[in-house]
Amino acid sequence: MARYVLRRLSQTAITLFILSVVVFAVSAVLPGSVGRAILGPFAEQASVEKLNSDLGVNGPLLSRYLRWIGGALRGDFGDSYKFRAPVMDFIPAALFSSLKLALMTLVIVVPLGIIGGTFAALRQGKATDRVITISGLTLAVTPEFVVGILLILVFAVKLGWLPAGGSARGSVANQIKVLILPSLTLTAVLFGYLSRMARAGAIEALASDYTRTATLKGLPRRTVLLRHVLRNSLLPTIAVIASQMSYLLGGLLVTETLFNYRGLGLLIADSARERDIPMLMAAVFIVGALAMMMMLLADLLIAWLNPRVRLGGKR
Amino acid sequence: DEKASTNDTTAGTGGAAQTTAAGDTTAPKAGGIIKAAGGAPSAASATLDPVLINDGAGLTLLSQVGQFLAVSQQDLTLASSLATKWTPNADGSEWTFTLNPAATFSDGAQVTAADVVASIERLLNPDNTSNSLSAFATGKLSPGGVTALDDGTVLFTLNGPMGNFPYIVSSDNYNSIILPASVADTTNFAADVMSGKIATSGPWTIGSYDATTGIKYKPNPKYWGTPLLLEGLEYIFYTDPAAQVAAFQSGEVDALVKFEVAGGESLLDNPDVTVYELKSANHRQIHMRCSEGPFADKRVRQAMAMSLDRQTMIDGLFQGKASIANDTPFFDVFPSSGDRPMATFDVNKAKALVTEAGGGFDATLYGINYFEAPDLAVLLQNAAKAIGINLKIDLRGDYYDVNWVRTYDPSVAGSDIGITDYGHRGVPDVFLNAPLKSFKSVDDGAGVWNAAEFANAEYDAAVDVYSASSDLQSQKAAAEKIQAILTDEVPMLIPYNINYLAATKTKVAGVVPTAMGHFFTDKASKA
Amino acid sequence: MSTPALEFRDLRLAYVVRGQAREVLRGVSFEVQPGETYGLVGESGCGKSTAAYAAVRYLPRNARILSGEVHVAGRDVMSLDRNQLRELRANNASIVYQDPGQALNPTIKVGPQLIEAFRLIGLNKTESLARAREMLQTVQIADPDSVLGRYPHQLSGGMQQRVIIAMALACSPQLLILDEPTTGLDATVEAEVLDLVRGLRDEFGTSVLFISHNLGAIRSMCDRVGVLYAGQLVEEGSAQEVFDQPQHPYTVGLLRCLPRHGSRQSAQRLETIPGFLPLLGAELPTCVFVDRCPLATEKCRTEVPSWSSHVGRLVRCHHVDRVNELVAAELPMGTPTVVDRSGPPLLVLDGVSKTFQQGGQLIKAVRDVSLVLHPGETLGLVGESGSGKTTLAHTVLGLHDPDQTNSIMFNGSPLSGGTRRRPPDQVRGIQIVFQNPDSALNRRHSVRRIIGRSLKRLAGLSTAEVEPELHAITAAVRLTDRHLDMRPSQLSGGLKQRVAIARSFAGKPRIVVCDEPTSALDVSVQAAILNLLGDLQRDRSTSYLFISHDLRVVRYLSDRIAVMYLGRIMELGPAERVFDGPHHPYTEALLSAAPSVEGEHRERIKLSGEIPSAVNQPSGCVFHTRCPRRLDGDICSTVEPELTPTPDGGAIRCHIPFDLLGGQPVDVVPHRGRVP
Amino acid sequence: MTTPATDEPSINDPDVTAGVSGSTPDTTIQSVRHELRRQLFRSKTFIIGSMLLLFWAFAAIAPGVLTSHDPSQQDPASKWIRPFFRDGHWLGTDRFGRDVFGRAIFGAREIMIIAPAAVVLGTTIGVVLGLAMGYFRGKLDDLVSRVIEALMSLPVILVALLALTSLSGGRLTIILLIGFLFGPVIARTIRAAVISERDLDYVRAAELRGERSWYIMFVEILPNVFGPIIVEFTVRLGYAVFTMAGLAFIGFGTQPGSPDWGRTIYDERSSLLSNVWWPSLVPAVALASLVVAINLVADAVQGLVDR
Ligand SMILES: Nc1ncnc2c1ncn2[C@@H]1O[C@H](COP(=O)(O)OP(=O)(O)OP(=O)(O)O)[C@@H](O)[C@H]1O
Ligand SMILES: Nc1ncnc2c1ncn2[C@@H]1O[C@H](COP(=O)(O)OP(=O)(O)OP(=O)(O)O)[C@@H](O)[C@H]1O
Ligand SMILES: [Mg+2]
Ligand SMILES: [Mg+2]
Repeated sequence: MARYVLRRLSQTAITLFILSVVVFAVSAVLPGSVGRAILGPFAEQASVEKLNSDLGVNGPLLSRYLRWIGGALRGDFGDSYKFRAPVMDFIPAALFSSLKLALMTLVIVVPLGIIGGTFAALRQGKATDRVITISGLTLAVTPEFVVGILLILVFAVKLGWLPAGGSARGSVANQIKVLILPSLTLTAVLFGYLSRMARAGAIEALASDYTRTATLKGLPRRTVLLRHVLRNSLLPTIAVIASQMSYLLGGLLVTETLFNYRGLGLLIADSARERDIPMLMAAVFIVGALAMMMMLLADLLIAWLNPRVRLGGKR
Repeated sequence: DEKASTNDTTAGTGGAAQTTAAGDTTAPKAGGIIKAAGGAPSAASATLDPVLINDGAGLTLLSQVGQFLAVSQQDLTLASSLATKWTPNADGSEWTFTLNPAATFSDGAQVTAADVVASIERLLNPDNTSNSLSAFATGKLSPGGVTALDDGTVLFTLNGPMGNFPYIVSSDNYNSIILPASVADTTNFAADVMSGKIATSGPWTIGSYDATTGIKYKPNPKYWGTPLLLEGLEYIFYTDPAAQVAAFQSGEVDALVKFEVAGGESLLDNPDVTVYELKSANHRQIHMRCSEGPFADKRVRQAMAMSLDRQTMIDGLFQGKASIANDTPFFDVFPSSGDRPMATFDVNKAKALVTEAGGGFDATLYGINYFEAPDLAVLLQNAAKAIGINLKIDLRGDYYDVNWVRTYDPSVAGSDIGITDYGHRGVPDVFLNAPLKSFKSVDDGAGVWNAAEFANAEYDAAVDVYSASSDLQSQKAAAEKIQAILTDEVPMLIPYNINYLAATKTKVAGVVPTAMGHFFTDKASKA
Repeated sequence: MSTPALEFRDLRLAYVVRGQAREVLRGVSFEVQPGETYGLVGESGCGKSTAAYAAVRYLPRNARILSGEVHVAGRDVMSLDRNQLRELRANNASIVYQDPGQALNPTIKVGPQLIEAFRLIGLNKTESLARAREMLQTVQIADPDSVLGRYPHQLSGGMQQRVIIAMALACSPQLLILDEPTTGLDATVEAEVLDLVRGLRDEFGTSVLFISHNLGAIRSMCDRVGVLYAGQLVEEGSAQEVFDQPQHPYTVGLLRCLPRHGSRQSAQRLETIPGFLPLLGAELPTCVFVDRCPLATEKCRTEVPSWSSHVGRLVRCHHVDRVNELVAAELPMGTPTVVDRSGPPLLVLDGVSKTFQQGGQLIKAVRDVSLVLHPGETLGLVGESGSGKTTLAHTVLGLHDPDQTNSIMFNGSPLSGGTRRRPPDQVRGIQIVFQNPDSALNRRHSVRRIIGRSLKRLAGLSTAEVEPELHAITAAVRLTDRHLDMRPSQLSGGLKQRVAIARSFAGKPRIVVCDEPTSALDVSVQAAILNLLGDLQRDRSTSYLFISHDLRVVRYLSDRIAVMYLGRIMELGPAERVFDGPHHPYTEALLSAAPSVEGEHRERIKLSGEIPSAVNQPSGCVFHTRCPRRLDGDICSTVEPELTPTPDGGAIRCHIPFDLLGGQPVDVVPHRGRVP
Repeated sequence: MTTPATDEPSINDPDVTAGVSGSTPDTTIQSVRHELRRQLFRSKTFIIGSMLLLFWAFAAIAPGVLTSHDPSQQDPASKWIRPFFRDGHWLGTDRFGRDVFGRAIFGAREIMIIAPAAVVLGTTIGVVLGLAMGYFRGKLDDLVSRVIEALMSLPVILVALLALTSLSGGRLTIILLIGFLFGPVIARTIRAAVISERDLDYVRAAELRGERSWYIMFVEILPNVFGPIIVEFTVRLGYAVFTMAGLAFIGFGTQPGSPDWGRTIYDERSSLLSNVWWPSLVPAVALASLVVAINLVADAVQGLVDR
C-alpha cells in the first residue's frame, strides 16, 4: 500500500506541474490589452500603457511562468488586476463557499445516485430501470441554467419557500436553505452519471460468483445485497464520483452565477469577464488541483477498500 | 440666464419625484434598511477610487457617500448640491461657482473652495490617469484651470467657450465628487472612508465593503442635509441579470438599481413593483466605415438607415421602453435637440439605393455581445437581408478584444460595421466628439473612438460651434446643422435611445434613480 | 428404505433462447442415497452443471422446467417458496464449484464469510467463530486463525477451495454437490482436495453429487456413476463396473480416448469419437448418441432406446448385447518418428535463467536450465503450476529475454533475446501452440486471414502463392476449405486448436512449443489433437517441446521428459524411466497424485505444505520443504544438489544416489471406495 | 469390425464434421452478421433510440420538410404566442415571434454536424493515443497519462472559457475544442481495453511472426477494441451535445439568431422568469431527446458488443 500511495503521490505531483503549464499557457495567450480592458473605453491610451507596464504583462513568457509558478509554490498567486490586492485574499473564502456547495451536493446526490442505480440494476431491463436511467439522463443533459431557473421560479418566486440565491452565511439552518436550490441544480446534472455507474457496478457484482456463493449459502436476499453486492459495486461508483468532481466544479461556474453564490465558480466567471488574469489563473489552477486531489483520494480510498491493492499481490 | 441655479436650495440631490412611481402616497415612515441589487464594480472601480471609477456600478456606490457641485436631475436639468449657483462670463469660457456655506464633511469640517480646487485638479492631473479626462477634455478644462476666489467661490477658467460646462462638474461627470483638500491619495477610497481616514459630504458613509459581494452603508452622523429616513442601505452585487431579477422577485432585495427589459418583462406589469422609467441618452451605435469597404458609399449607409423599422425594433427589444433616435446623438432627452425630422422606413427606396451603389454584398457585423446587442444584431441582419446585404454576425466578448477601432492601433483591420454601446450622458458633447470628429491624434481627444473613420470638416466645425454656444437657442441652431450632416452622411446608425429602468418594491418610496445610474436614497423610506 | 438425499425424477429442463425453449436435460432420473457418492460424467455441454444447479434451484432467468421433479432430502425443490428454498440451501444442500478464486468475496475477509454460514444455522457470534475455526481444522488448514484473518486473494487456490468446502459443510448438509471442484487446480492439489472430500464424506456421512471431466478422479471418488450425454443418462452403475466393463458405446468411446497406461504415440494412435454433441434443444426422437455411434442401425434412428437394466446396471441402448464387438482395435502405428540423435542437437539450452522484476521483488521464474532437443524429438515438460514451464518456453521463443545472452543455441547459432531481433529463419524456426485457443486466435480475423498471414510472414509467400499453400495446410490439420471463411467464435474448441496448429506449422518450423494444447479440451477432442500432432511430427520430423499437467498425455507423446520445480529442472530422462522409476522424489509424488481410470490405486505420496513462492525460494534443495524422502541431517536444507547425470543419459537433481531412489511404483493398495 | 480404423478425417476426427452435423452454431460470417442485426432490431431500446435519431438526422438534412416556418422569420405582432397549435404555431413563438417548433427543427442541424464531427475527431485522437499507450506502456504511457489527468482535472467549461477568450467561436473552433477535450478521456478507456487485449496470446503469436508494432496495434488489436470504441463514441456523442449547450452559456459557440438549441435555450432562459417557458424548454427537450436517443442506441449496441 505504502508503495502504491507513494507512486500515486509522485504521479499527482507531475500532473500538477503539467496542469500549471496548461493553465499558464492558455491564459498567456489571452489577447487584447489588459490595461484597456481594466480602464475602459474612455481612458486615455497613455493611462492604459502605463497600467500595462505596471502589471508587467509584456515580459517574456518563460520568465513570467517562472515568476508565477514560483509564487504559486509559496502560495502567492500575485495580485488581482481588479482588486489591486493579493489573489489569495479572495480565493480561500470563495473556495470555502464552493466546497460547502459541493459538499451539500454530494450529500444529496451520492446516496440518491447509488440507491437509484442499485435499484435500477435489480430491476434490470424492467420499466423501473428504464425510468431511472432515462430520467437521470434527461436531467443530466438539461443545462444547469434551465434546471436552476425552473427551481428558482417554483421554489423561490412562486412558492417563496427558499431564497433564490445569495451566499451561505449565518446560521447553519440559513446556510442550508441557501444551498438547497443550487445543490439540487447540480444534483440534477450529476444524478444521471452517478446512478449509471452505480447500476453498472451493481449489475456486475450481481452476476459474480461470490454473489452466487452467498445466495447458495442460503443468506437472505437483503444480506446478499448489502454485504456482498453493494460492498463491491461501490468501488466503481466512488471512482466515478471522483472523476465527476472536476465536472461538478465546472458546474459550479454556471450554477453559482445563476444563484449569485459567491464561490470559485462565480469568481472565475467574473475574473474571465474582467480580464483579471492572475485571479483567473489561480482559481482555475486551484479548481484543477482540487479535482486532481479528489481523484487521488478516490484512488487511495478504492485501493484501501480493495485488499488486493492494500495488501499487495498474491500471497 | 438659463444655466443659473434654480431657487432650489435644498441640499443633496434635489431630485424631482420619480416619474412613474406608483405608491408614494402615504407619509414616509422612518427607519428600515433598503437592500438593492446591482452589478459589481468593474476592475477600475473596485476600490471606489473616485479618480478611476468608470462604470455604472461604481458611480452608484460612490454617489452615496460623495457629492457634486451640482446634480443632473431626471429631467437632465441641473439642481444645486454643494454649489448653490453658477454663472458664466459673457462667452461662457469662465464659470464661477458659489458653494453652499451649510455643506460640511463627515468630520464636521465645512466644504470650502480649496477642497473643490484640490478635488478637481486631482482629476485633471494626467499622472492620475483619471477616467474623467475625456469628459474634461470635452469640457475644455485643463490642469490649473480651477482657482479659489475665496472660501465660498470657485472659478473655472476654460480653454474656450463651453455652454454645458456645469454638467462637467455635476453628477454627470461622476468622478467629480468633492473631497477634503487634505486627502492626498484616493487609491483605497472605500477602505479609507470606512476607517474615517477620508471624510465625505454625502448622506451615507461606508459601513462595510467587499468588492466581490456587496457594500453596507451607515448614515453620515454629521450629514448637513435633511436627515435620512432609512437606518441603512445595502447593495448586493450580482453578475447575472437573471439572478438579480429572480432575487428581486423572491424578495431578497427591495430594489433593482437597473434592469433590462429582456429578462425583466415580469416586472413591468407587476402590482407590487414600482418601476422607474427615465429617458436617457443610453444608446447603441452601429458605425459604418466611411473611409473604405462596402459602406464607403454614402447611399449604402443611407439605405441601411432606411431599412430599419425602428418602432418595431423598440417594441421587440424593449416593449416600447425606448425612443426612436435618428442616427444622431441628439436624443429627445436633450433640451438642445430641438425638433427633428423622423427617420424614414422605406425598404424599396433602400433597395433602390443599394442597387444604384452597385448592388448587394456580404459583410461581417462585429459587436459587443452583452445587453440586447445580440438581438439587435439579429434584427439588423434581417433588415439588411431585406435590402440585399448579407451580414455575418460575429459578436465578441467585448469591444476592446477585437480592436475594430483603428484609432489607437493602425495595424488592426478595423471593421466595416459594428455595434457598440454608449452609456448615458447629460449632454451630447461626448457623443459628438469621441466617435464622430475627425481623428487627429490620441492626445488630442477628438475622434478617438471614431470607428466609422468619419472625417468631415463641415461636421467638425459645426460641433465646435455647438460646444461653444452657451445658450439653448444657439445650441439648437448648431444641433440642427449637425443633425442635417449626420442624417445625410449616416456614419453611424443610432436606431434608438433606451429608457433607463429601475425598480423597487412598492413599500419602498422616495428613491431617485437617474439615467446616469445614480440611485439617490437621501429621501428614501421603506414601509 | 431411507429417502434419498437427492432424487431426479425424469427432469426435463430447457433454456429459452430467442423465444425458443431449448431442451438441455431430456428426462434425467437418478438418485443419490444417503452417504453415497454419485459421479456424473460427460463431455462439456452435456448438461452436468445444469443438473447440479437444478438440484438447488439456482437457475438462470431463461431456464424453464418442462416436467419432472427434483427432491432434496425428500422435499420437492421446485415447489418451495423463497424462504423454504433459502432454508434448504442453508441447511440441507451445499454446492462447491469451479474457480474458488471467484467464488469468495474479494473484499471480505475469509473469517466473516465463513462465520456467516454458521450464523445462518442460528449460532451466535462466539459459537460461530469457534465452529469456523474447527471447520478449518477439519479441512486440514494448519493455522485456522491466520487464515480466518486473511483475504481470499492471500490464499492459494487449494486453500481457497478448502475454505469453500468448509463453508459448504458448515451446516453439515445431507447433500454436497461438487461441480468440477478441482478443475484448474494442480494435480497434486487436486489429489489433496479429493482426499479431503473423501475423508469428510466418510466422517459426516454426507451424500455427494460429484461432477468432473477427470474420469480418474470420478473413479477414485465415486460409488456409482452416471454417464450423461446430451442431457440424457446413457449408462449408470457402480464406478468400478462402468469403468471396467462399459456397456454403452459412448462410455466405451470415452474411455478409449484416453491414452492407455504406458501406451506411446509412436506405438499406437488414440481412438476418438467422431461427430458432435447434438445441438442444444435439437429434436431427438432417436438414440441421442446415434450420430456418433459405430453400432448405429436404422432402429437407433427411429426409436428412443429405453432406460433398461443390463448386467446389473442401467443402460440406454438398443444394442447392449453388441458392445463387445467394440474391441479395442490395435490402430496401425504410423512409421514411428526417427529421432536423429546422431547429428548436433537442434536446440541447446545452457544454463538459461529468467528473472522477472515485479514491484521491487525478483521472481526467479527459471533457474539455470540446461537442455538439448534433437530433430524430431519430443521433450515433455512437466511440473506444478508456477514451476516455470511457460516462462522457459517463452524464453526460447524470444518472448522474454533470458537473464544472460547467448545461453540458447538454435541450429548451431545463438538465439538473441527479442523476436524482433532474430533473423527470419530463427523466427520461423520456433513456433508455439498456445494453451487456450480462444485467446490465441484473433477473434476478429477469419481463419483464412489468420493462417494466410502466417504463410506470408513466416513462409514468406506472395499473395498469389498463399492460396494453394493455404489449402494444403488446412487439409494437413484436417480442416476443410469451408472453415476458411469462419471466425474463431464459430468454431468448436478442437477446431480452434487445429487452426492454431496450422498457423504455427505455416512456416515449416523446426521446433514447436506446445503449452498444454489440450488442457482446455474434452477427452475425445484431446485424442484427435494428439493424433494430429503425432501425424504432423511424423510427416515433418518437427521437434516438440510439450508442456502439460497431464502426465498420461506427456508420457504418451514424449521421448524424453523434464520435470521442473521452482524454475529448476529436477529430473531429466527417457519417458519410460522417468515414469517407471527410479525417479526423483518430486516426480514420484507427481505421479502418485494422478488418479488413474484403470483404478489401480497407489498409496498417494502426500506433499506436505505449499509450493514455496518463486520470490524467496528455500535454501539448499528447493524441494526439501516438501520432500517425503528428505535425508536426515541438514544437507538437503543447506546444500543445493547438482543435476547429476544418470546412466540413461538423463539427469537427476537429488542428494540421494540414483540407485537408492524409489524404484518401482509404490506397491498397490486395495481400493478405498466402498461398494453400497 | 465396426470400429473406424482409417484416418479419413470426416469419419474419424470429431471436429472435422463441424457444420456437416450442423452441431456448431450457424457457420458463416454473413449469417452471424444477420443474427446480430436481428438481435438489434429485437431490442426495443434500439428501435426507439434509432427512430428518434433518424428523426433528428432527417430534421438536420431536410428541415424544410418538417416545418413550413423560416426559423429566422420575425413577426413582432405575434410575440410569445403560447403553445399549442395557436395561429399556426405548434409550440408557440419566441420574443421575436419566431416559430419555436420551426427553430427546434432547424436547430438540429448545428448539433448534428458539430457533435459527430467533434466526437469523430476525439475518438480518432483517443484511439491512436490509447492504442499507443496501451501497447507500449512504459514511459510514454506514464507521461501521456499524466497529461491526460491534468486535462481531465480541468472542467471542460473552464478550458472552454479560457480558450474562448483567445479563439473566435466558430463551428471549427468548437469541433476542435470538444474533439481535443474528449480525445484524452476516450484514450483512457481505449488504453484500458488495449492493455487487457495485449496480454492475449494472439498478440504473442503476432510478435512470433515478427510483425511490426503498428501492424499489431492497428490490424490485430484495434478490431478487438471496437466494442469500447463504439460505446465511447456514442456516449461521448451525448456529452458533446450537452457540452455545446454549456458552451453557449459562456457565450461560446454559434452566433446570435442561429436556431442552435444550446444558444436558444440560453438566449430564452431569462423569459422563464416571466412564465414564458416554451421558447427555452422546447429546445431543451429536443436536446434531451437527442441525447437519450443516442444513449439508448449506445446501450443496445453495448449489450451486443458485450456478448
Ligand atoms: N443460461 C443459458 N442459456 C442458454 N444456454 C445455456 C445457458 N447455460 C448453459 N447453457 C447451455 O446448456 C448446455 C449445458 O450447459 P452445462 O453448463 O450444464 O454443461 P456442462 O456439462 O456443465 O458443461 P461443462 O462440462 O463445460 O461445464 C451447454 O450447451 C450450454 O452452452
Ligand atoms: N510476466 C511475468 N512477470 C512476473 N512474474 C511472472 C511473469 N510470468 C510468469 N511469472 C512468474 O513466474 C513463475 C513461473 O510462471 P509460469 O507461468 O512459467 O509457470 P508454469 O509452469 O507455466 O505455470 P502453469 O502450469 O500454471 O502454466 C510464476 O511464479 C509466475 O508468477
Ligand atoms: Mg459445468
Ligand atoms: Mg504455463
